Amino acid sequence: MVTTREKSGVAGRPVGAVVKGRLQQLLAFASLIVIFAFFSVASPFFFTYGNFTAILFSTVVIGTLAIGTTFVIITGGIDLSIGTGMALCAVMSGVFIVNLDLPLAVGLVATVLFGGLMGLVNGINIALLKIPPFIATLAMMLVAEGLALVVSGSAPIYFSEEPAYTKISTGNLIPGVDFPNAVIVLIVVAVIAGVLLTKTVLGRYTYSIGSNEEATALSGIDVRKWKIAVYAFAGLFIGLAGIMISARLGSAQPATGMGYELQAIAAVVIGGTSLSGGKGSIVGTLIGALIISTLNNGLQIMSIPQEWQNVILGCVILVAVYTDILRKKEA
Amino acid sequence: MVTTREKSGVAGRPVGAVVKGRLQQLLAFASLIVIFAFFSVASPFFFTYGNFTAILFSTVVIGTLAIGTTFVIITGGIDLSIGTGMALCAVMSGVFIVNLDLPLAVGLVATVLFGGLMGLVNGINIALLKIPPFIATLAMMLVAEGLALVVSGSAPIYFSEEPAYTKISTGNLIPGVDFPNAVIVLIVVAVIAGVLLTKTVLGRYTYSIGSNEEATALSGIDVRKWKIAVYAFAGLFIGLAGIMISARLGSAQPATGMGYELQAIAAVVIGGTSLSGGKGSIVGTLIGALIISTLNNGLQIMSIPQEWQNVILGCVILVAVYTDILRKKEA
Amino acid sequence: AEGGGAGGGGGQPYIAIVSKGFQHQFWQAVKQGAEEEASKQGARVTFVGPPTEADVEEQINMLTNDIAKSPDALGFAALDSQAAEPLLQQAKSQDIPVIAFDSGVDSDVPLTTVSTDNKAAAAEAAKHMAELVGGSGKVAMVVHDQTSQSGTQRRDGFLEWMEQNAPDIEVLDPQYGGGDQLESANITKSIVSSNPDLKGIYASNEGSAIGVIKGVQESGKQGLQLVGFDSGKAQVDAIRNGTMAGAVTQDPVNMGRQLVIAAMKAINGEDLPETVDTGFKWYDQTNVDDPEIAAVLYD
Amino acid sequence: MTETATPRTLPLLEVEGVDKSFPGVRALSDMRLELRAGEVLALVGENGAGKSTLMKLLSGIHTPDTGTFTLDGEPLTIAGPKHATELGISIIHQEFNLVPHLTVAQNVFIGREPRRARLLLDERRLVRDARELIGRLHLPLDPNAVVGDLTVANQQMVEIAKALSYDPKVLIMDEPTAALNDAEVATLHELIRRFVRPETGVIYISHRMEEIRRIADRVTVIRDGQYVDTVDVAATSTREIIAMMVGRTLADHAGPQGVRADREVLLEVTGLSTKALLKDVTFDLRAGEILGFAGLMGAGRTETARAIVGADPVDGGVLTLRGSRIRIGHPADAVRHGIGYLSEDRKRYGLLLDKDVKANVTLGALARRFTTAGFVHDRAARAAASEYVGSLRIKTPSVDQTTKFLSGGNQQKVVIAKWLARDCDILIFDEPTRGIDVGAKEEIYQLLNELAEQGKSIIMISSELPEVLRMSHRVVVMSEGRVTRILDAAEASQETIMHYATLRPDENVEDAKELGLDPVETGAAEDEEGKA
Ligand SMILES: Nc1ncnc2c1ncn2[C@@H]1O[C@H](COP(=O)(O)OP(=O)(O)OP(=O)(O)O)[C@@H](O)[C@H]1O
Ligand SMILES: Nc1ncnc2c1ncn2[C@@H]1O[C@H](COP(=O)(O)OP(=O)(O)OP(=O)(O)O)[C@@H](O)[C@H]1O
Ligand SMILES: [Mg+2]
Ligand SMILES: [Mg+2]
Repeated sequence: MVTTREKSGVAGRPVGAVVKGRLQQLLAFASLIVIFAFFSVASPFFFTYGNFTAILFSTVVIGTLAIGTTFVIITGGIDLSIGTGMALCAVMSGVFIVNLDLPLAVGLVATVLFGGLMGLVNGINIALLKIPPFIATLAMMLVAEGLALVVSGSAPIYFSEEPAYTKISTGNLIPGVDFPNAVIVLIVVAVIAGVLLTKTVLGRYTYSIGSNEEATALSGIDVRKWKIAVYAFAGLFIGLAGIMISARLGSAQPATGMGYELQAIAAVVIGGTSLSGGKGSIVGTLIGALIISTLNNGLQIMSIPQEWQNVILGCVILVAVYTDILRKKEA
Repeated sequence: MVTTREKSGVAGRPVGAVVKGRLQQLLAFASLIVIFAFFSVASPFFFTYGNFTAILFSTVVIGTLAIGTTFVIITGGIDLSIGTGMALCAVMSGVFIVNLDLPLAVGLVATVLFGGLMGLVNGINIALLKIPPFIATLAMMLVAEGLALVVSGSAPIYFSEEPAYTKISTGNLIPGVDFPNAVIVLIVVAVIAGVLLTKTVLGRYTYSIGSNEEATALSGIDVRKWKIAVYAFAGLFIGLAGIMISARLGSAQPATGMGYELQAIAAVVIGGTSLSGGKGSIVGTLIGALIISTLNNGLQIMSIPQEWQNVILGCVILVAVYTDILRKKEA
Repeated sequence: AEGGGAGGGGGQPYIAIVSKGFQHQFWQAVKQGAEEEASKQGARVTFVGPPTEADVEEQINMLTNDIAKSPDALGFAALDSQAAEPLLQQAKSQDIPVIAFDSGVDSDVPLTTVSTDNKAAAAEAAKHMAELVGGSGKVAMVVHDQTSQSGTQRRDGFLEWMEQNAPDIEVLDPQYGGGDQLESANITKSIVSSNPDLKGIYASNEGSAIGVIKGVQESGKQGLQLVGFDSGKAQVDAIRNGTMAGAVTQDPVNMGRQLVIAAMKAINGEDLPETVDTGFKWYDQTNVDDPEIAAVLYD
Repeated sequence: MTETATPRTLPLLEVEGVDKSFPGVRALSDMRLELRAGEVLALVGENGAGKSTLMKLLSGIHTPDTGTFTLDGEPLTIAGPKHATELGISIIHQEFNLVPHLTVAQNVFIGREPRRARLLLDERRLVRDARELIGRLHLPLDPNAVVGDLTVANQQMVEIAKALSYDPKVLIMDEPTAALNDAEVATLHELIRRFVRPETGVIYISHRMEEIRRIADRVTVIRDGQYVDTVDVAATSTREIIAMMVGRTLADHAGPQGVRADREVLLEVTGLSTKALLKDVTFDLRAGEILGFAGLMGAGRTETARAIVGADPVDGGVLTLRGSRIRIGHPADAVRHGIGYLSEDRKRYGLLLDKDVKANVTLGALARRFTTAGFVHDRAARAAASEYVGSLRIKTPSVDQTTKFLSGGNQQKVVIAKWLARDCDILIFDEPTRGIDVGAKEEIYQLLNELAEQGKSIIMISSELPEVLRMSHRVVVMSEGRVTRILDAAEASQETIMHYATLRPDENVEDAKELGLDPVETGAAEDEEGKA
């Protein structure tokens, strides 16, 4: 029914609601688990430790971008500049570390901050100049796409002289265990983001702005300031994603990145965050990103012809989201 | 500071307001005119009849897609499937006209209806299954991308035997005047869409749904039915765009289309339609599409190095939209 | 090597091919050649590639996934050699023979490289262009990509030949259309209208070529010398009817075939030459119907 | 208002010579106001008189064109909402300003969250503080409930809690009781009495005169954006106040006289049930009848209406219209059968706020009355809209005014106009006079009577018992999702209605066995566990 009005009562929820909430989140894994189970049965190559890490590894870049974007989308905004922005950050990382030969740590921090700077510009355009987020970040997407080529001279920057750089992604921090650092980075970042979103003022105002911007402003909160903060914060993840992708590839590829924004946003939305703002979670986003990467992996492992892979991917996403909707309706 | 504050109502109306409204619409051309004037001064090759028709011609495909999408966006939805969907429609046009050798008119109608069918499926997924538009049309985007390859066998379908087909786009209906049919098609379609949006029940409900879906439903309007209608209607434009692009190229290219959706949505949003629904216009969309294609054309004509073109494009879009916002604030 | 690919075809050798692209005609032709040869030899192939040649990470994911299937041999066209090196080492450690194709992979893992020299092919196109415009005047380039190897080599091969051999020809800054026909057509029209004295346009792949042909037709400009790259029906038609002067084509179908042949040899432990050159050919109105040319054209 | 120990003469807040214009509207001109320390000052005026605008000036949402404010003798400029609260001026808005996705506690303390470090929230303390505040105010709220899930009345409670949490000197309440029933109003008044101390004051806006008599010390009357007078409530009759408000004396109107047994039964509702609340709701509606619905908040009156029109999923039940069974799955079906529903929450379910008055008035009737072959007759639509603006005396510069710029009461009239334009045989009016001024209320009553005279049937859900008693031919009384009694006009009185409205299911022999399933009960039980 169109107009179902959700209600819960005066008399309330504490225990019931919280338990129910947890349960729902667990159930959100349902689609992912079904997909996993299916591929495990369908192919002997799927259910292996090596393939699990492969799936996780392939989730890192999109996952990192998606986590940052989750904040933006919860405010009711959108960020299209994350894909090419990531390429620009990767190039900047090359400039800092290879061309300028800065110490690794300095270069990394500078790259992440550069991402934050891009986000800051987005935030200012959106919050102060009142340019719609779609336009502001679309413009940034174009600018970043061009600048990545300009700065790099349209050629990849190689980190061959910086073996420690690629270790950030491909190394194994845990000795003896074949578990790529990149995945550890993703997990750490996700935990930090999760804490920030649920336990801090930044997170609270992120939800609040997305839920009712006007009421938030009337409550004396400087919405402009916090919006800028959110975009700048999300920008840090663009910088980090730039590091993660170039560390994995051993080079900064200036032309890459276009299309990543759509994938990252898709991960966020599949994870249950509403594009109209006000609700969403980091766990959901990670599940969304994992659903996409597991499907990509599994379909290829099953040797489905590539032209059919997208068709199936599309249908499975539909079904996954639809069952999620049904589940929530019943819960 | 908050949105309500001192917002200029379009008050005090009947006569004054209408004139003012017209004036505003005219002024919306302002950015476009400034861009035009700039290029005319900057390059002797810009301000020529041939180049004007070139700009118009290059607006046709994006413009057609953008017009359909305007309806969808006014309802508060989005359609990501228009790009690859267009490719699929082009392929279907090839199947109908070349492979099945149907009469031209029949093939054209079938193609447009096929686009409508895709839109219908989107509409059903969104209105009945309650799948968020972003996800539903993202899935359709993937499915269409795959199906275009499957149906065409991953090879272009050529219309070499159908000279009349390419005439739809490149021919000159007006004898003696070098004015491509494609542009005429765009204009006719825009006028029809404009009339439908402003003068018919479909258009009114499109706005109402985008403004407040629940209130519209409670007013006794079958929102599900009308939403499906809007997506199906927008789908017709996908079909038409498929015809226009394949007629221009003389072949149906199955791998094309990705990225067109973002351009079309950008045209709509630059044209003043709000992604949160409830307002927008066809004229605005056309202006938005023209701004993009004029910038692309002009920057090339001026022989700006391509890596800088995107940077400039991004900045100009920002400035254009920002001045539009300022103008509206003052008006 | 042990047989048995994923799901069925018991005993059939399985060759996994990770290409630089998928949807585009060139890669579809490679795929077609590989599949034909595989069915002839009783092998099974899968063929995957990222949507654009900028999607390096996606290609790495695809390579990872294919290695996970423990194929009997791996065909690989690297978008970036360095990014793939750890995976190639992994393949080596799993005793999966790797055959490089299209462009060289900068690594000692591949047993052989089935390739084509993009630069030389582009130089060939430049040579014909110089002849066609009579050794002087303005020439424009519509290139499909400014970062991928095929894009840069086909651009640089053309530019370098011109620089060295035709000093009187002014080559305009390359414009990039992403291989998208429509975008390339729009770019072409801008070039034509802003350069009234233009004499020729070079297009670096099939999509660019179709775009250039369309753009020139629509602009109504006569007498431009168009030189293309790759084949495909639209381009071949344009050459037949004189709209386009000629084009260089590589032989992607053969590349696919040679790739599978080399892979089968590797599986059977036979020796392989260091490189297999699949070559390129210039074709124009005069020779387009010659059997050896017709054989390398794909559409 | 009772213990008049301190002399209430010190001016706490003064407004002098304030002008405020919006494009096309002169909302206030030369406005005056004086709030004394320790008093409750009522502010009354017709819909669109400028009450909310004045309050928005005081709370920093709008800035005045001219004029001065004085607080405690100090001249004062109010820079914004935050500044206003810092100065000690708190407002409860007529239209809520809550964040729907956040909980009650989070809403109450938004912007002032207790923190453990600069950025880290202390959620436990937040909930504890909220619980403490809510307890102190005796409000029936759960601090962890999500605000968007609450009923209008409870959202109003959240607004109240939030405003009081600032511990203000001046508390402004813009129609705080519009969404409340009598018991809740009593709670609120209790709250106000406790709030008023010698150093604080309350500005209280309401259209309900009896409330004003109960709570206010003085009343300021404004009309058309201009100051009329300020009088002592005790020394002035309601009739006089109303006369100052509307600028004329209103005549009393007679209401309907009782059961219309002579008329055919138009709609029969049998055994209507929903998963959430309703149990076996059965009643019938006759042609030309006004059927009142009374009950406490949460009794299920709105739920019944929404179930009938197909806005909420129904679990069971049969609808019979003119003797034949009908099925309704969507409000569109209901309207097609001639059943219209005017929601109690106009902002959310009633209006296209960013569209003009014309679009709103003609929305429901568009396809029926204003189109041929799908094309809209703009001129006819405009004419019709203008007609309703005139006949309902909707205060708006024109039919092209964006609805969100109308005053609350006038917005309500726009929704009513929409249903009049659609011309349904059965109209379900849920709290139709919410936020409507005394004069306009009379007009609406008259309108309902006229509609009934024409043979239309009306279900009138109202939380104002006098209104129900005055208007209804019969009264359906509901309690906790059930119909406990259907009273004829003759037997209906405040006492009988309240008796049946508070009748609990366990006193109802038939339903006693279902007691355990009652949502209210389970909810309360969970709450207890939560505290333990
Ligand atoms: N204690 C409660 N627990 C859960 N839900 C409740 C509770 N009280 C009320 N509700 C919900 O709020 C709604 C209140 O019912 P409804 O709106 O139909 O009542 P009403 O009689 O119209 O009262 P009013 O509109 O004055 O609040 C019901 O749909 C019910 O689901
Ligand atoms: N933002 C605005 N833009 C334009 N006009 C406005 C705006 N706000 C209020 N008005 C107009 O100012 C006048 C006073 O409105 P206000 O809301 O103060 O009335 P009110 O006395 O509170 O009425 P009600 O009893 O209906 O709530 C109305 O005519 C209204 O339409
Ligand atoms: Mg008001
Ligand atoms: Mg109610």
